[in-house]
Amino acid sequence: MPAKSKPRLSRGVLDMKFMQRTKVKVEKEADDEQSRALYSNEINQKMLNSTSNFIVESSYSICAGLIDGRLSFRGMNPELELLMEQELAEKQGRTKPEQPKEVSDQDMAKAYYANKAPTVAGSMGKKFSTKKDFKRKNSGNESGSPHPKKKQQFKKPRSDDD
Amino acid sequence: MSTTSTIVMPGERISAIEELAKSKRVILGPGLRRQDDTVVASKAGPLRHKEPSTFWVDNYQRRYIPARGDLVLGIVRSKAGDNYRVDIGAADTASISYLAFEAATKKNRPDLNPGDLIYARVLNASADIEPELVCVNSVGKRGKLGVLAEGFFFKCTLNLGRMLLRENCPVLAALTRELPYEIAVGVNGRIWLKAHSLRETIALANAIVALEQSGCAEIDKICDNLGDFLQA
Amino acid sequence: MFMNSNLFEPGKSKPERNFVQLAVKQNQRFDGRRSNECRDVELTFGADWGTVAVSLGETKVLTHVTCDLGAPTTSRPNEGKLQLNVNLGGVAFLDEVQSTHDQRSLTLNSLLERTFRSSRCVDLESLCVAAEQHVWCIRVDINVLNHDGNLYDASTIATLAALMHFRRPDVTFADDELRIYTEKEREFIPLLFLHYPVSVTYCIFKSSGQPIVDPLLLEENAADSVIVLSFNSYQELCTLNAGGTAPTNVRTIMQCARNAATRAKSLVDFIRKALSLDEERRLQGGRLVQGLVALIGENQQKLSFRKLMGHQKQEPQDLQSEKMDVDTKAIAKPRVEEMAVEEESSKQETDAPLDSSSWLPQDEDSQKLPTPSEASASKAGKGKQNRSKSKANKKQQAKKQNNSDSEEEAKPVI
Amino acid sequence: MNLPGKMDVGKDKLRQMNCEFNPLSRCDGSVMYSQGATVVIAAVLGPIEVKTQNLSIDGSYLECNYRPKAGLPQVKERIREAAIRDVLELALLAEAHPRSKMSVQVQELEDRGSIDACAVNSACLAMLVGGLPLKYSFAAVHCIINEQGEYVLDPDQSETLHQRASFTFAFDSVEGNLLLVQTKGAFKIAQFNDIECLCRAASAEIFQFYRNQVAKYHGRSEAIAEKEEDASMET
Repeated sequence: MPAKSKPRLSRGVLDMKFMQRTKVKVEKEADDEQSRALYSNEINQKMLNSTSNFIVESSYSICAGLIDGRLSFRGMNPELELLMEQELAEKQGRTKPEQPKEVSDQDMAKAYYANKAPTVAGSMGKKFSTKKDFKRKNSGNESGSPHPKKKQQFKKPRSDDD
Repeated sequence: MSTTSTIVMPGERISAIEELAKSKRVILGPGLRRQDDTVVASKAGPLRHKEPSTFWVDNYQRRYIPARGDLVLGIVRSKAGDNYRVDIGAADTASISYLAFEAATKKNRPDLNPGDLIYARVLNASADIEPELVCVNSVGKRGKLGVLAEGFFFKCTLNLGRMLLRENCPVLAALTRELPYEIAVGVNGRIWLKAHSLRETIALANAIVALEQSGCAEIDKICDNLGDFLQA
Repeated sequence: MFMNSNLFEPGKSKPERNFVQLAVKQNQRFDGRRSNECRDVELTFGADWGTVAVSLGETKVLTHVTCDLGAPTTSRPNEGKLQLNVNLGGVAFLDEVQSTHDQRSLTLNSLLERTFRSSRCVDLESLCVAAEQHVWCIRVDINVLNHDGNLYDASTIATLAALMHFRRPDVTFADDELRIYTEKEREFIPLLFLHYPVSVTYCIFKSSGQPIVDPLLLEENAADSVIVLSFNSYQELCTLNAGGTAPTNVRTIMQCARNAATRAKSLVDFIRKALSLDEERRLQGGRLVQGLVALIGENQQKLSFRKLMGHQKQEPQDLQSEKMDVDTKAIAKPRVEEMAVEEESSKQETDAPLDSSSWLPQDEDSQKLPTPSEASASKAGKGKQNRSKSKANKKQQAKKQNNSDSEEEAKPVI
Repeated sequence: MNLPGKMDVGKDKLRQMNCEFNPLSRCDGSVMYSQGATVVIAAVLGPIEVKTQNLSIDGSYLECNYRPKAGLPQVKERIREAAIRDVLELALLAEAHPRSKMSVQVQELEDRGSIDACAVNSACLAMLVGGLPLKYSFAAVHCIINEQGEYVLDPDQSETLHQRASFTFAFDSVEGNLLLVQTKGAFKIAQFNDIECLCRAASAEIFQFYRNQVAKYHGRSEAIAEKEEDASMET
C-alpha cells in the first residue's frame, strides 16, 4: 500500500449529483479492501494471482471420459435405444469426417480472384472511390483504345467548313 | 489413451507431471494432490494418463467419493420433507428434491417410496456439503435418468464400474453377442441388470461378478466362455 | 442421523426383494446352488489348542477357547462354568448403528446360549477340580470376521469345532494344594461331551413353499421368515428358532427338520474327521502345523467339507433332489420360459409323494421317547420351544425367544 | 512345535511376510497380513457418517480399534491401539474428507511375536487397499536385544521370553523420519542407534513388499488396461 493513504474525496464532494458513479466505485473499493484485510491470513497475494496451470478434477467419469452408464442392447428397451442412437448420431455429427474434395481450397481461391469476377471483385472498393476515380476507372476501361482520351471539352465548330 | 501403468504409492512425487505442468495446463484427477507446484500421489495404484494432459490414479476403491456430473445408482432411504434421502454409497446420504423429476410439480409429486432404485446425476458435491442429485437434464426431460423398475441390482467395486464404462468396452460387446439385456452402471460401483428371463439375469450378473473376482487379465477368455455361464 | 449408508446391505432395495422372491419361486439361486444345497465349510485350526477359523462361503468366524481356574457358582458347587461371548463389532463392522444390528446379535447370542449351554452338551461335572473351591471356567470367544448370510451355522460350527479341539492342562488337587502341569509334564486333556449340537438355518419366502438352506446375506435380508434348527449328532432337536412374517405350515418345518438332522450328522462327522487330520499333523511334528497362516493364499491341505466328506455327501436327502435334477436334465433345451414352467411342475411332483412314512429321519424315530440312558441329556436337550406359527412380527419374536429357559413342551402336530 | 518363523530366517532378517487383499466383503478395504507365524487381519471403512460428538469440520475423525483373540481388550491391547492410532493420524490426510469418520479395525488372529509391528503394517496395507487418502505409507519394525547382547530383528515369540530390551520403530516412506518409538528394557544409546539403522534398512524392505503386493493386486486390472488399448486400437 502506498505510504500515505490514497487521497480520499471528501464526503461532501461524493454526495454531489454528478459524482454518483464514482461514489459507488469508491465504496466498492473500500469493501474489497476490507474483505482482503479480513482474509489476508488465509489467501495471500501470491495465491490470488499465481496462474498455476494445474486443474484439479475430482470426478473419474470426466477424467477417463466414461460413457453414460445406461445402456440397452438388442431391443431390450426401445425408448432407451432410441436415445442411444440419437446420441451416437450427434456424436458422429460433431466429428464429421472431411468429405473428399476434387478442387483443393487454394485453387478455388486462385481461380476466384484470378478472373476478377466483375461484380464482386471490386464491390467494396467502389464504395470508397471518389467520382473522379470512378470516371477514370470507367474511362480506363476503354484504355484499350489507341490514345488516352483527353478530357472532353466544348469544341467550337470550326468556322471554315460549314 | 496411452496408459503408463507404473504403480505409484502415496507420498511419491511424480516428476513427469511437474515438467509437463511447466509448459501447459495439466488436469490432476483423483488420487493426485498438488503441494504448491509439486505433484504428490495420495493413493496407491497404477497412474493413468489420457492424451492431452490428464492424469489420475486408478486405485482399487469400494467407497464412492461423490463428484459433480457423475451418474450414480441410489437407493431411496426415506422421505424428509420435500426431498428424499438417497443412499449412493458415499459418506453421507445424498438428497434429491421432489421437483428434480420429469413433469414434477407441487401438486403431482413423483411416486417414490423407500427401497426404490433411481439412476441420477450428481448435481453438486464437495467434501463439506451433502451431495445433491437430480433426475432430469437441463431441458427438463428425464433422458436416461429416473426410477429403475424390476431387474437385478448388485454392488461391485468402483474399478469394475469404470472398466465397463470405457468407450467400446469389450465386455459389454461380448455380452451383447450372447443375449439382449439392459444395464445401468453407476460410477458408485453399483450395477442394475435386466434380461428377458430371470435365469439370464442371474447368469449375466454372475458373468460380471466373475470378471471382478478372477481379475480382468483373462478378459477375452471370460468373454468367450460367457456362453457356458449363461447355460449354467 | 438418517439410516446410515455406511454399509451396503444387499437385499434392502425393492427390486432386489422382488427378484429374490421370483428367483426362489423358480427354484433358482444366485450362486447356482439348489434349494437344499449348502455352501462349502472350511476349517482352519490355529497353532494352539482351541482356536479355529471357519469360513462358510464368504461368512468367516474365528472362535477361541480359553480356560482358567475359578470358584464355582454356589447353586452348582461341583460343576465347571462355560461362558460364551460373541463380539460382532470387530472387523465385520456389524456394530455400525443399524436397526438390524441389535436384533442380529440378540438372536445369535440367545441361539448359542441355548445350543451349547442350556442343552448341556459339555459335561461340566468333569470340569470340577475340588467341589466348592476350584473348578475350570471355560470361556469361548466368537469373533465374527465377515457376515455374508447364515451367521448362525458358521458360529455354531466354529464353537463346536473349537470346543472339541480344545485341550485343558491336567491338574491335581492333593490336600488343598493345587498343581497345574505344563504341556511337557502331562498331556493336555480334551473336554468331555455328552452330545454334539450343530445348527442349520432355513429361509422361507411367501412366493414359494420350498424353504432354502444356508441363505446368502441377500437371501437372508429378503427372506420373510428364518428357521434355525439345531440338531445333535444323535439327530435329537436341541433348539428350534422360527420367526418372521411368512406363515409356515408344520409340514415345511418337518421337512426342514428332516434335512437338518442329516445335515447336522454329516457336519459333526466332518468336524471329527478334520480334528483327526489335525491331530496327525501335530503328531508328525511341528513342520506341518501352519496355524492360521494357512488362511492366507491357496494351501493344499485345506480341511473343507466337500473335500473331506467327498462324494458320499449325497445322503438320502439328495434322493429327492436327484429326482428333481433328473427331471430338469431330461428336458433337452427348451426355450427358457418353458424350462421355468417345467421346473414348476417337476417340483410339484416331488412334494406330492411326501407320504408320512418318509417324514422322519431314517435311523431313529425322534418322536418316540429316546432310550433311558440318554434320558437326562436329551430330555434337557429337548428344550424344544416350538414357536407358534402365528403372524408374530420379527421384533416381538426376538423378545419371546429370549425366555429360553421356559421348558415349553409342545408336541409337534403331525 | 515350531512354526514357520524365525528358525529358518537369519537374525537380522525379517520373517517371511505374505498378505492377502480383501478377504472380507463388507468393508471398504481389508487385508490379512502375516509376518512369520503372527497373523493379523485389518479392515478399513471410510469416509462414513460420524457421530455428532466427535465431528470436526476441518478433518475426518479417525476411529481405531485393536481386538485381541480372546476376550475383551485389556490394558496391553489399549496401549497397542493407541500406538496404532498415533501413527495412522500422522499418515492420514484428514482434511480431504471433513465431517466424516474413518474407521480402522485390527483383529489379532495369531500372536507369535512382534504383534505390534505386524498390526501397524497391516493397518497401513488396509488403508492402501481401502483407498484412504494418505500423506505417505509407513512401516513398523520390531527388534530385541537378547541375553547374549545380539540384535534379533523381528523376533519370534520363543526368543522374546528372555530379552534384555525390545524396540518398535515406525518409519514413513517419503523422508523416512521416525513416526513411533516404543522401547522396553535397559540399553545404551549406541545400541539404540545401531538398532535404529538396522530397523530403517528393514523398513525399506517392507516398503518394497507393499509396492510388490499392490502391483500384484493391480496387475490383474493393468492387463485389462492394455487389453482395452489393443481392443480399442483394433475396432
